[in-house]
Amino acid sequence: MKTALSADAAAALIPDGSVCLIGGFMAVGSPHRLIDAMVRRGVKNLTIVANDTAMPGKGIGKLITCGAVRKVIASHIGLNPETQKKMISGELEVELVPQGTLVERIRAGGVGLGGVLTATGIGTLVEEGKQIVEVDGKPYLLEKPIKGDFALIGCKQADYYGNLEYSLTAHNFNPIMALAGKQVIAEPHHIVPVGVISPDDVKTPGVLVNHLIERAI
Amino acid sequence: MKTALSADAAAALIPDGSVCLIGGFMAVGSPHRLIDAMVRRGVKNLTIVANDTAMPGKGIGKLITCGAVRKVIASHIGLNPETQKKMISGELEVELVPQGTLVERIRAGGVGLGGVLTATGIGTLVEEGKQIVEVDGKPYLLEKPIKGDFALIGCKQADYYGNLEYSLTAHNFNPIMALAGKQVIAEPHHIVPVGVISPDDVKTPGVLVNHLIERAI
Amino acid sequence: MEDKDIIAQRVAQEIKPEMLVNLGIGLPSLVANFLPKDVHVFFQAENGVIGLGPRPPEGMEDEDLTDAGGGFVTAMPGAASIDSAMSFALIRGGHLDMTVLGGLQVDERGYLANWMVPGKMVPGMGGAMDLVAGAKEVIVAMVHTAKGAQKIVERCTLPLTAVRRVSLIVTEMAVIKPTERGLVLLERGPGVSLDAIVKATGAKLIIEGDVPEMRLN
Amino acid sequence: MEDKDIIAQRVAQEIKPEMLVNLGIGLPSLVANFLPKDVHVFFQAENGVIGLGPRPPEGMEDEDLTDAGGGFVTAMPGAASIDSAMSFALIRGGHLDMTVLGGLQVDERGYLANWMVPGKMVPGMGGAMDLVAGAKEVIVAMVHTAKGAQKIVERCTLPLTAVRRVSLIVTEMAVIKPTERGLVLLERGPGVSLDAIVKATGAKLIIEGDVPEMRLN
Repeated sequence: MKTALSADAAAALIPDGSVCLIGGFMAVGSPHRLIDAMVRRGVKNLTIVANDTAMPGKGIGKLITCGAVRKVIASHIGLNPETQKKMISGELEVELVPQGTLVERIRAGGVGLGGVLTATGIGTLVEEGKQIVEVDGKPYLLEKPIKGDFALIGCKQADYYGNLEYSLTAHNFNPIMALAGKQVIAEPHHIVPVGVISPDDVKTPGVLVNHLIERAI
Repeated sequence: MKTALSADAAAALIPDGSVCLIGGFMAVGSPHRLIDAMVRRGVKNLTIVANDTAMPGKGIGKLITCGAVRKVIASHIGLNPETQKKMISGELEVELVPQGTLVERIRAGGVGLGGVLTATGIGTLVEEGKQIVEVDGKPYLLEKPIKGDFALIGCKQADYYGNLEYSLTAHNFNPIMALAGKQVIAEPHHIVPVGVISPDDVKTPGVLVNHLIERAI
Repeated sequence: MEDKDIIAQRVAQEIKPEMLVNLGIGLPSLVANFLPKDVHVFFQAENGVIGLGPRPPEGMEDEDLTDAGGGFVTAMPGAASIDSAMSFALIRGGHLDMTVLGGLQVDERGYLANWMVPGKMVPGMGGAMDLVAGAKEVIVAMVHTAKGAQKIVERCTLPLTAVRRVSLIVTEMAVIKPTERGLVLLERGPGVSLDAIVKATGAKLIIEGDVPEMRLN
Repeated sequence: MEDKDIIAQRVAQEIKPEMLVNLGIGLPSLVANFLPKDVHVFFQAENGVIGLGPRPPEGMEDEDLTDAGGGFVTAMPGAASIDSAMSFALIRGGHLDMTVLGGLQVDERGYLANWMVPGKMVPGMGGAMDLVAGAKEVIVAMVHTAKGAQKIVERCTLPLTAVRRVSLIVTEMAVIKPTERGLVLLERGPGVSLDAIVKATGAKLIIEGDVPEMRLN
């Protein structure tokens, strides 16, 4: 069983300098209350792995604006001009990764694979500095696994074992990231007693989740 | 929309010599009515990719007994003495693959990866004849993707788009195999009208499914 | 008719019933407006949900149901929620029938550049590299020239999105099919002369026989 | 007490509350019977479902809910259905706290052989290679000798399951910890002399100070 923490108590668990995988796609499905608490606490020097940096004032965008982030690994930063500005000024390091490669690299980290062999990025700038492995005469990029000190997960519903359900387009990177954080913190809209969620509805088994944040309402 | 076929009509779609991925774990979750129809039709020379060959008289075991199979790629054949006997007599070729490697190889085939880099099998007989790829100084076996001409899927419920739900331990290899068949044939216990299954309950999107078999009852 | 509507309407003619189609943000997203009502298509957005529907009535938006640009959408009957891993499994595994993307440049080899302008605009590739590498058909939907500058060129000067030949280029002036032999001009835009097309194009066009005008409503 | 009950009871003492544990078929499956009632543990079987419970009352079996051996089980409150990909994501990704497996041989390096006897028995490795390569703790639960033949040996003569040092060997005669220095004898079975253990063991044992007897109920 897991006692649900306040967002502030959860944010206090995340040291400066941590590598955080953060779920969400343009802020949809991100752990919003936890992000707000991290901004309040003034966390610094984070490496953030996420699909995108949302936009200023929304989701991960708030962490960018307040200067909590040293490095971003993402597939898209185009809708957050502050990320681009900080990248150009050298304040922020940005590693751009094709979206499908990003999710597979995180999965590889979470499921214990040595890397990902993908055709995406072959013959492009993404290829630079990477090993190419031939399989049956076809070249594939070897993309390395990604793991986080923390995975910060937004979800629809949890039970007190940490079993998680997700909603519609708020799934996105969350279920995969929940495999790849040394510590997994989940922020559900609702929490229900153990036994209420049907086994077939669980998308992230509770054994992967270390901390639950209190329900929204 | 897909019209539901009889099991016999579906079995008629599968030519002799096909590579069939078949879901199920010790016959739990296999497409039983389709297997019976394949036995009736007398299909020959199949290559079967499955976790196991169940036991005589059950699930995939029936295909082994009736001589429909030329080659098996599986992780375990220990509970089917007929598989072992036919293997020893040379009637049946058997490739044994660690279970986790097997599911990742099928996934790699289904999601378009060049292969799987895994520590499983390193230093064992499984290593023989395979490429070893070093990633950050650690050795990994390169295991090749597996695809099927057909994926034969057992499931709990479907709608007429082919959206699929699975039940308890009858999930097993089914959701992954549904990604890796050129043609996917699903055998549901029930079929419901389109719109009845909540989007969040769908585990295999209907766009992956080519044919549905009539409901059981 | 506006240029972008010409393009969207012409692209819509390429879409066949029951296809799984990914429309990019911006111009490509207009294509949905020109599909005949009786043609059922599955729209997928990278961020999740197969079976996207139009924007809901005001007040009925769901913060967990958006397209890849973050705009509110609905789910059609038979929709399926998918996480990012499944989304790119479909895209990279050869399950996506068609992707429609914008373009900055396309060259005589049929190679597309659409994700960055060095020193000026580095939004990230998002899912573009995966889409171009993985979709069965890749359609580039773009205006023929950008403020007078040619976008169809001999060799892309901007960084490539993939080294794969795209299936079709649709502009307001022309429909062009990249082939092994080069760029074949298939159709002219409404009232556009061959001469105008050649002048607006920076690459050699193969012109065979009569080149018909697009058929638009 | 029977040998296998001694072994199972002693292994059960290694299990701490809230652990995720995989018990192999046969002897290891008995371990569950010796857990104190107040210790909550998550049992996982390779074939799916975290939170396996005991066999249901007669007439309440579900053909879709079995353990990896095909025996009927129940789902405890808070159980989660998982497919084979998630099952081995947990096993290979370092999320499984403990696996308890049977053994044919273990050697001085702590390497296990438990999946085949060449020319005699080739059941396949099932999930064993993944479990030994991936679980946080690997416990070998086996009788000390097989019909007089030593099973703890200098070097395995049977094909290895993995080249990873197992965490602990528990037999009815001894508890042995494989270390960098070799096999350290930790405990004696009930009423078993050091001499008897040394005689029944084909590998050098490191014996330091007094070796206490197992504490059993």
